[in-house]
Amino acid sequence: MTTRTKELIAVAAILVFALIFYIGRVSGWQATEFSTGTSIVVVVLLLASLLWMLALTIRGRLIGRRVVFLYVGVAVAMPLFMKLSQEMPVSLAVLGVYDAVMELQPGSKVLIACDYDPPTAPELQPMAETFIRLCFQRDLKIIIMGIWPQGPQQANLALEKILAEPEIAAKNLEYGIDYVNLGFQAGNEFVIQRMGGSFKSMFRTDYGGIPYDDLPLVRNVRNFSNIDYCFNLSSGFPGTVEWVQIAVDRYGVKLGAGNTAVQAPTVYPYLSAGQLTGLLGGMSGAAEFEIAADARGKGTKYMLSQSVSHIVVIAFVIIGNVAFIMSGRRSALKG
Amino acid sequence: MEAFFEHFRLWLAAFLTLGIFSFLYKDNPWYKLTEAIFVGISAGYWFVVLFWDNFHGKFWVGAGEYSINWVVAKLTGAQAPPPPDSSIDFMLWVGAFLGLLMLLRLVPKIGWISRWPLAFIVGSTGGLWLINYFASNVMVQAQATMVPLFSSAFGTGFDQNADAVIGALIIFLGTFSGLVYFFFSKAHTGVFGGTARVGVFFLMITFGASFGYTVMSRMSLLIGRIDYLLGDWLGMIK
Amino acid sequence: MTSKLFLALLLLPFSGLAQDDPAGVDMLDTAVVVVAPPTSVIAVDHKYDKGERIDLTWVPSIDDQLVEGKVLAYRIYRIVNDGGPQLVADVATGVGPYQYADEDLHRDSIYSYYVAAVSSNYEAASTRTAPMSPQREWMNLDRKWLFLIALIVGGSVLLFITAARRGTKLFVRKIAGLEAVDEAVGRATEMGRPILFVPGIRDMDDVQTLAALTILGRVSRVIADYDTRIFMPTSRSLVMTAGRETVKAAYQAAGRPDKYSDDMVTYYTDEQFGYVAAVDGVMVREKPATVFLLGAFFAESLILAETGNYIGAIQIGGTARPAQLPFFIAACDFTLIGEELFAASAYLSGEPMQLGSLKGQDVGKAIAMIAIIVGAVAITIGEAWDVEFMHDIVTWLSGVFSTR
Amino acid sequence: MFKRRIPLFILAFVGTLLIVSVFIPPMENLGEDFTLFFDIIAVFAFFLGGGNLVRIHFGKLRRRKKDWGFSIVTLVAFFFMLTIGLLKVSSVGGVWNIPLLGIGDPAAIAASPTTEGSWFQETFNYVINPLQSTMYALLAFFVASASYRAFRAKNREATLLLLAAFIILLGRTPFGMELTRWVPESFSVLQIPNMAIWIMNSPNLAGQRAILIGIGLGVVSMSLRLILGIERSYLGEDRG
Repeated sequence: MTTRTKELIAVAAILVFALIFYIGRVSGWQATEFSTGTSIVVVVLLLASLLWMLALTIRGRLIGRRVVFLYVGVAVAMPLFMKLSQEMPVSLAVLGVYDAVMELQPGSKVLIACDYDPPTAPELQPMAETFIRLCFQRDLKIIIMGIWPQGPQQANLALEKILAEPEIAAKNLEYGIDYVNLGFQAGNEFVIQRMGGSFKSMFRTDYGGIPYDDLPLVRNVRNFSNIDYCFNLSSGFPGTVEWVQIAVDRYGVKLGAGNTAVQAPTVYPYLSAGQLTGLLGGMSGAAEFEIAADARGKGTKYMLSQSVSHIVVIAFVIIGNVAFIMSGRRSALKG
Repeated sequence: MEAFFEHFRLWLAAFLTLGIFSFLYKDNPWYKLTEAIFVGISAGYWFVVLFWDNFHGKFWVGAGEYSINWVVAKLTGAQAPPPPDSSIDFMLWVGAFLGLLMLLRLVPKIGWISRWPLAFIVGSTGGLWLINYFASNVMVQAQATMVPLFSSAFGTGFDQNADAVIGALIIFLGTFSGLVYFFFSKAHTGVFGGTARVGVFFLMITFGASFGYTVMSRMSLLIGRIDYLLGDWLGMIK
Repeated sequence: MTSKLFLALLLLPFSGLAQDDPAGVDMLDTAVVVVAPPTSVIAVDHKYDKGERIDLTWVPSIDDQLVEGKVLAYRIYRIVNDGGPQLVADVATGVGPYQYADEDLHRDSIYSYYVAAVSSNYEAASTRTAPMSPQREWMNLDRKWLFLIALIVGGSVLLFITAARRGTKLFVRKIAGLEAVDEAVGRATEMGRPILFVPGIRDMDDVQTLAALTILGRVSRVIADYDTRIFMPTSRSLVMTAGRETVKAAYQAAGRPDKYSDDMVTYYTDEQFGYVAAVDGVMVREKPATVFLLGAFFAESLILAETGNYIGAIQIGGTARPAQLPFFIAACDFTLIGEELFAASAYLSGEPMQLGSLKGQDVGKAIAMIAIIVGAVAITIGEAWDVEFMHDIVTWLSGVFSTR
Repeated sequence: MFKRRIPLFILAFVGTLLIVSVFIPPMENLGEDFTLFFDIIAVFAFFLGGGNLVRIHFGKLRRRKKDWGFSIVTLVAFFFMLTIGLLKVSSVGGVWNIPLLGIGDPAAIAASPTTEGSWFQETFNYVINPLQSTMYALLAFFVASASYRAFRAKNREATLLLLAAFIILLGRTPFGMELTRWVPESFSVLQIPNMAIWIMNSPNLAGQRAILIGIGLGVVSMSLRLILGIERSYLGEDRG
């Protein structure tokens, strides 16, 4: 059999596999979840194959890149089937956001600034969903905006999902009265600064083109002084740093933030200085927030995958170097 | 119909996702097809965005429409439009004029005129960033490095103090030796070379830190895609 | 007149309440919370601008100083050319200094201001400031040191260039990544494979792209001499245009204008990852022997460098973005770090004038190094032994290096 | 004469003007104006870039070069996107809107092409978005293979890089936290998360500063070479 035939067979197999599961899904198959026993077996297998790679590398045979790729793919996918049973403590940084929301009176206005785009959505989208759900559960009013072009679109995806949930759908929330998406405004941090004077000057219309004054929820919102809490989801510049420097430091806004794991360390100083009421950092922040809000979702699910993927990277660095040092010694002995 | 589109969208995104992933195995027709779609669609996307945002939103609304209306009115003897208000900026014609000169490339005989807008762009980029980079990279960073190496403000206990002193000293030495490494005028020999080598050490630690810092977040992107394939598409996971 | 003004002032707080929405004000609370007005409201022209801004400062209401939370905010009112007062902004209490910058003003209008302390249901207005107009200045004296130091650095670049032109011999140390260029091009020639030049994903308004193009000028000259193929995919139309001019000129200079073709430099798409997908495709299909990755790179740095590594190309990477440098260091054979990227074309040219400009850069580095040493030593002595004189030096130095 | 001198004059004039504008308040918005000009020029330039894309693929098609089939796909995709974007095609609830051709609601002409429900935006959501995210996600695989293959303690410099990277990597996972929990409080600096913070704040900061200062000076010198016309290879002439 030529390689070509094998490849074609593989593609066909993937297609058949996908079709079976797709038809299954449409006809109502349940999602798979590993039992504890299976999960342990899978983890052991993953670890064993790492050891096997270590052994091979020490013997001087570099693992092919396709094998490395396959391993990464499998290692990241497997945990998605597992159930995260271990209890996670909720850190103070995360509780800070949760408590701030719980303290708000029903009817308070919450500004959600979505400053991220699809590539960072795996980390930030679960935060957005949990936060929006929590606000609706608490009967808070939501005003969405973004200084990243795709932020408000991401927010709409989250809104769509949350509004479809039975508990929230039962509230019969209305656009313009209970929540509003003001859309994107170009101008980076200057948008925040101008909003300190007037929201309307920056958002003449909302996302769908409705004039600002025709939206009952924001008609009387002049600037930050009419906002009770602000939550910023950020994956870079402009983002939480700018929100702290302008909205918090100049206009006294109460601000909580959700950041990507990369961004979070740069924001920690603001948390300890009290300029942020709380901070959700990366996937673990999202997971903890879901636990706090008692709504386990994607954050909790992804958490395990993320930990595994991190361990894989660390393991590869170790394998490469252990093998390098050991083979180096051997050649030194020979020489 | 809507139901059909729902299925179509799910399969389309899955097809494209797998097409890109197939590149990890090797270059193949599936990847080539995905790449062709990606290049064609996104090039079109960006032109449309550029056209509406920059040409229409900035030039046409800001100057073009008004000027043309005015000229047409003058030529036809109709009533001229009201005098321009503050939203009209005739300077924008400079940009449009230079843009038109750029298009002269298409005419081989006078194609060399397109070097004018090119010179304009290079001149303005150079001029604009020269002081900006100098101020925010050189001046601000130098100023930020002028910190006390030890001070009563660091704390009273010896260990706190030691931490802070070492930290301050490292920042000072690192910045200094790093700059020595970048010196072009002297060969890296002797004491100078030794300092430059220390500078390289610091640069390497910086690169290591950047690597460790960025790598982790890259992994979460993959999780999102796998979740799409196994969850949203195939429904194997919740 | 005075009495009118007095009356107006008396009524103003209430008119303000009436015309402004009470959104932030809790109307259920019937007891009026009376607060004292802020005092010493001062309006001054903002220095060194084009006459658009007035800065306001005030001393907070006594009630704000005594009871936290009694005064909710300060409202800034502006009166233009004897018109009615307009509410400009609300400034929160309890954060930062009590000040406000009123922007976007006109030089030919006259402005006066007053500030009102706002409680939950009461507004206490201060007296009005004297009418004034913002002033325009022709020189920004805040930036005089920036100007001077930039002049010294720029001047020394020019000085060394002139010196070089007169024939003074200048020494510049070896830069490993650049020494490899000839060899890398030669290798491609030997193997009969093309050279791939990727100028980053930013447009011509990024200095890194300009640096990449200047290097392209030198590299393509070598390529033209060796008669090797070059391929340069770009993600911006302007970069494509400039790239074509550059390569064409190099072929002309090498005396082989007939060998040049526009197909050497092509545009794909502005989309970051669309471009990366295309370049990856080019890499695995054309199998270039040498890959240059020079310019502004973001997340795609590792995707490109790893693919280049996979096809076994010699890679020379370089960018000014510290976050992407480790990926180049890991996957490329040679890496130009930050400043080296900008110095590369001068170095490669080998012309005395160009090398002179590198010398000028070193003067800048020397200034920065001296400033750092003097600053750190002075501040340390000042802090440790509380020497007044040293404190002065530090204050002066950091004033000099402040750019505002 | 015109060919050589005018570009050099424009270069020097514009460059100097922008440098000086920083110090003269009435001119301080000049940089922003020039950015606007740049944006407008970029649109015109796209006719060259997009034209080039079309020309190349048509060429492949005409000459039936290898993989010419994919050229058809690229061309169709490109023109499809141009059409629906420039005409602002949308269909909401089965009703077609092509305002520029007078079909459907004429008010839709004012809407941005990226409004929800427009074909343009739909294509972005369901075609570009998954492609973009997947391409980005490839990084995870390359990160793993680079970690395995390239990050080795080959010499002293590489060892330092590796150590720093390793500590930061560990410091940002719960795993790293557990690993050094036994270290007593008084030596808390030696706990991995604290070491990671220390590396970020001290040696990393120093290295970053040196790089930044170097870049700043590099830009000054390169910009001067460009503005003075010493470096002008991109202007299509070489002094040989």
